[in-house]
Amino acid sequence: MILNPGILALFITSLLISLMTIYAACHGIQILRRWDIASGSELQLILERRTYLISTIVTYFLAFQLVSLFLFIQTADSICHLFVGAMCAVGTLTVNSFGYPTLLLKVLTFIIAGLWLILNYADNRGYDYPLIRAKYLLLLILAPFVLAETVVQCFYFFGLTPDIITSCCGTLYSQSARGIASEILALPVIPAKILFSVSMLATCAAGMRLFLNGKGVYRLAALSGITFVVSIISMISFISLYIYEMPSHHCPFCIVQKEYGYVGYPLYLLLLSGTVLGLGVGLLQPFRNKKSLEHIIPAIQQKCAGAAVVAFVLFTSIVSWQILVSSLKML
Amino acid sequence: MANVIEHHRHIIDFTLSSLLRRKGKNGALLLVYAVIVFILASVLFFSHALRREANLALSESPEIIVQRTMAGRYQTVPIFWSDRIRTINGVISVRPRLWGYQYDSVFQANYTLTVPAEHPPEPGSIDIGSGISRMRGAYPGDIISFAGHDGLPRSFTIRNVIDHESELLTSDLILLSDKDYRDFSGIPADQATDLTLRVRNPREYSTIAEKITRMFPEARPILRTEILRTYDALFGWRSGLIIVIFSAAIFAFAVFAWDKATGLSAEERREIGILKAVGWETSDILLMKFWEGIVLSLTAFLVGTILAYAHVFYTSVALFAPVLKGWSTLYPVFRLTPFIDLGQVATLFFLTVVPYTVTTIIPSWRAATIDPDAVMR
Amino acid sequence: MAQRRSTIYLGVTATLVLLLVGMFLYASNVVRTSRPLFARKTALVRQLQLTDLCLFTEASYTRHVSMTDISTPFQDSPMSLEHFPTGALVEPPFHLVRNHGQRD
Amino acid sequence: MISVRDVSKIFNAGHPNEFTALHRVSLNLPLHETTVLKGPSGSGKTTLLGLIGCMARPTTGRIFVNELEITSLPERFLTEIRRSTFGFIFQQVNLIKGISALENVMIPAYPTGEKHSLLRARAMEKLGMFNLDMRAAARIECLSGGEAQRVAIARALINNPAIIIADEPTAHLDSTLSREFMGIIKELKSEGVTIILASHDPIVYDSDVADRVVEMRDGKVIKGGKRP
Repeated sequence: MILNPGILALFITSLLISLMTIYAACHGIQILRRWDIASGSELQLILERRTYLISTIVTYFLAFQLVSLFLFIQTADSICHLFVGAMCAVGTLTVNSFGYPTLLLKVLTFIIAGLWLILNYADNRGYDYPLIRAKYLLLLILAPFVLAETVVQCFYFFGLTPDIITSCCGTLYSQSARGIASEILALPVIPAKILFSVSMLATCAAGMRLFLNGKGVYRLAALSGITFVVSIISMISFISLYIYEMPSHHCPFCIVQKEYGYVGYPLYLLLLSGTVLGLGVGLLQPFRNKKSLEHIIPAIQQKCAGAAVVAFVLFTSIVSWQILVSSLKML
Repeated sequence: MANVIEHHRHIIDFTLSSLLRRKGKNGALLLVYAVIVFILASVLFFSHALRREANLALSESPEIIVQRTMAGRYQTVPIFWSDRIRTINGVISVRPRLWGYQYDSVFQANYTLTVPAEHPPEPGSIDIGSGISRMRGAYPGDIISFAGHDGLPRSFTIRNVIDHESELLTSDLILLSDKDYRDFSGIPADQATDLTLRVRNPREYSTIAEKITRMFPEARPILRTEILRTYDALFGWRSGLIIVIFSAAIFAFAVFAWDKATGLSAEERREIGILKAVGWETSDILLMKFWEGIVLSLTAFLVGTILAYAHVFYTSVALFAPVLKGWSTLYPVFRLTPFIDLGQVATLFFLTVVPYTVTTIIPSWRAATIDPDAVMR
Repeated sequence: MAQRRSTIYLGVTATLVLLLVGMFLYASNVVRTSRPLFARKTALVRQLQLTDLCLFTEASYTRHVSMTDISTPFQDSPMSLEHFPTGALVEPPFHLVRNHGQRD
Repeated sequence: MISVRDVSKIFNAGHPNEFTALHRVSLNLPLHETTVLKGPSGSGKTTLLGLIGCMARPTTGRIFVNELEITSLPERFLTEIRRSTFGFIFQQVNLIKGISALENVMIPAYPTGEKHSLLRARAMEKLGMFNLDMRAAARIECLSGGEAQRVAIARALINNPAIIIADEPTAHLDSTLSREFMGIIKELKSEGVTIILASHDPIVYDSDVADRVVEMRDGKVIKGGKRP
């Protein structure tokens, strides 16, 4: 373990977040078991009040998780000098096998928490708590992931002993290396660009269609998910190259650095929010028939779809702009 | 949308007035909070700036330094080593380096005497660091004398004072010529303090180091990467530890915040009861508590961070100086280059705002769920 | 009419945030303009073959932190109190930790 | 029409200190009339007012306000209804100390997010109704008892409620102020506001403002009906 302020901060925060999540999940279980909307009993009143607490906790969680996601990358980047061969965050994350799982869990919990808040938003607009069961089941799904993230992150930090030879950007992404990263690199620039443009266009089209006439909900959700993955792949296989203006630096993390004008922050923020909103639209669809939400869900879906399209369009424009101003020219 | 903004502004209006009504308590909280942020931010900024400074400045240090040890202690290195080492593939140049310390019993200060690799002063003259110049009031043209290894004093004319801007590297240096230093220190002509190597390819550092130790088992090679890593970890160790120790203070602060948040006075409970009775919803009260947290945290955070910046980069950590100086009489006067990044601000946020917020979530919720008909009873 | 409290607060906070942002911009500007300064410093380091910052000058064995070895008392343990405060601030160099293990 | 059907309210159900505040109360209160709930303290008047005013939910039974069932609504909807439909005047003035009279009047409208200037103008207008516009900037602590009472009424009116609920409004007022208060009530009534008062003060229930006096005791309605 390295006593680095960033690591300590992440460590303390994930512990606090886990505690809060466990607390919320315990209340969630009680709500699932004892909920009875028809009852005027005091227990029911107490449970209803707890829903406020839980949604507050998840809201804060979402905000903290977002910051922690970026701090995690930032910290990994700042301590890479301690590891021989590590040139940036990629190197630090491969110091032991818990680095990437931690990052993945952070992204996953962020997305689930975002979806939870969308459900919560819809539920709060129905006069009879129509989504209460779905909401708290989702919370119970979220909780283990949050705990897993804390545990995996702990393992990762405790396993960080300085000066172990690690693979740096160059070797992780070299053509001969095995694993998911190299498969992505094996995807050449042109197919990656086509894939990226097609999925972005399809998603935005689906989003516009939903926004205008309320059709194609699942299509938008599925496309948002696909676009998220495709965008990350494209980030590694060609977007990053244009930003670094180097034909071989396939790193998805360095773009959050100052040298590149912090362009990574808006990019990832837009991508994440677009994805959460797009997926959220699909998540709401099964509840469309609830009587109290008949008119509410379509309106929310429309709003979410519109916002998702805006996020994706902005994301694409920033990417295109970066490609245009880049001094690197590729086909 | 305009409604939402106006809603928030109304709530901020009310939150501020309710904070102002309890000036003493909230003022104390804000002050303690800002001081905590200030100290933490100073530690973070200072150690980070120093680390970057060292990393940039020392990036041109000798790539490999070869020392000799005998019975586990330093010895001077025979110069013939350098010819042997030069034969190793990948080594561009090997240079004997001469340096050592000199204790000045009058000023109770330690000087570092070193022979520059390029442009050494002519025999009989020296260059001195600006720290020495300041301490002794010595300027170019003055004559300084030191007692050499044989106890006899030797006089030198000061040729130059090294520029103040590099004081963090050169404050206590005395530069002199090869001949003068050998005469002064008694190091024989076929010996040197250590050897410095230039190497073509960074990837070969460790193989070259290995070859050197095989060639001369008593050699001790130190790589530049190790030097840089040492400085990377410089203060890392203790700034982490300071934070661990300091977390006790943060914890105490969290307890204080918790206590303030849970220990609602009868007056506050009555107020929240009135608000709920006249039409505020639980989430409005939660919003009010959220803004209360934001007002306190954000203000403390911003004020603390900005003051810490001034403290570190304008006053050169005046408040920490006693700890850093220790017993040294020859302390450099330096102005750090402001290396700061968003990561530090995020770290600060996580170390201060998050614990505070987490401790206040449950108490705020408790306060927000007071029965609206409480005021009627 | 007096300003609303929220206006005053938001104004003050916006000013502070701007100050913080300005601080960042100013800092990055200083860093950019100090490139020649660092070029001079690295040239000096190269010329004088320096290895350490002149930060711990209280004793000869603390002066060159990266050059010390296992037999110099300061490096026995970073907690060694006889070298307070320097001993409490810096870690032993990595080559020592690697070759001889953690001592404390 | 506000109709209360078979409503009971039990506090601390299942505990040894269980207490039935209301016992199967049924009541119909037409709009645009003034009703006085009369009865000794502990008779359940305040609890009933709280239930009608959407402050709490009954243990059993249902309450309808304008044909809308309010008993099973979640708190956030109840609050919405409470804020837009009801204005409250409490036994104590229950004003928030340390801020001005004007702000106190504006507070109930804060969650609506109404534009500040409009809200302020309306609050001034309400204060003006009670000749308090000169005292708008004064802190609550500086107001006299009568002024504070009138500020509290102005606050109840800020959202232009259809129904005013007043719980023992004259309990802390002397006779002069009590009569003055009833004068204001009369004025409001003439504007078509529905008024529900709970009181055991003869000045209130004997006043000619009251269209209907409902007598309560031990959580039950014992006598109620329209005055001749």
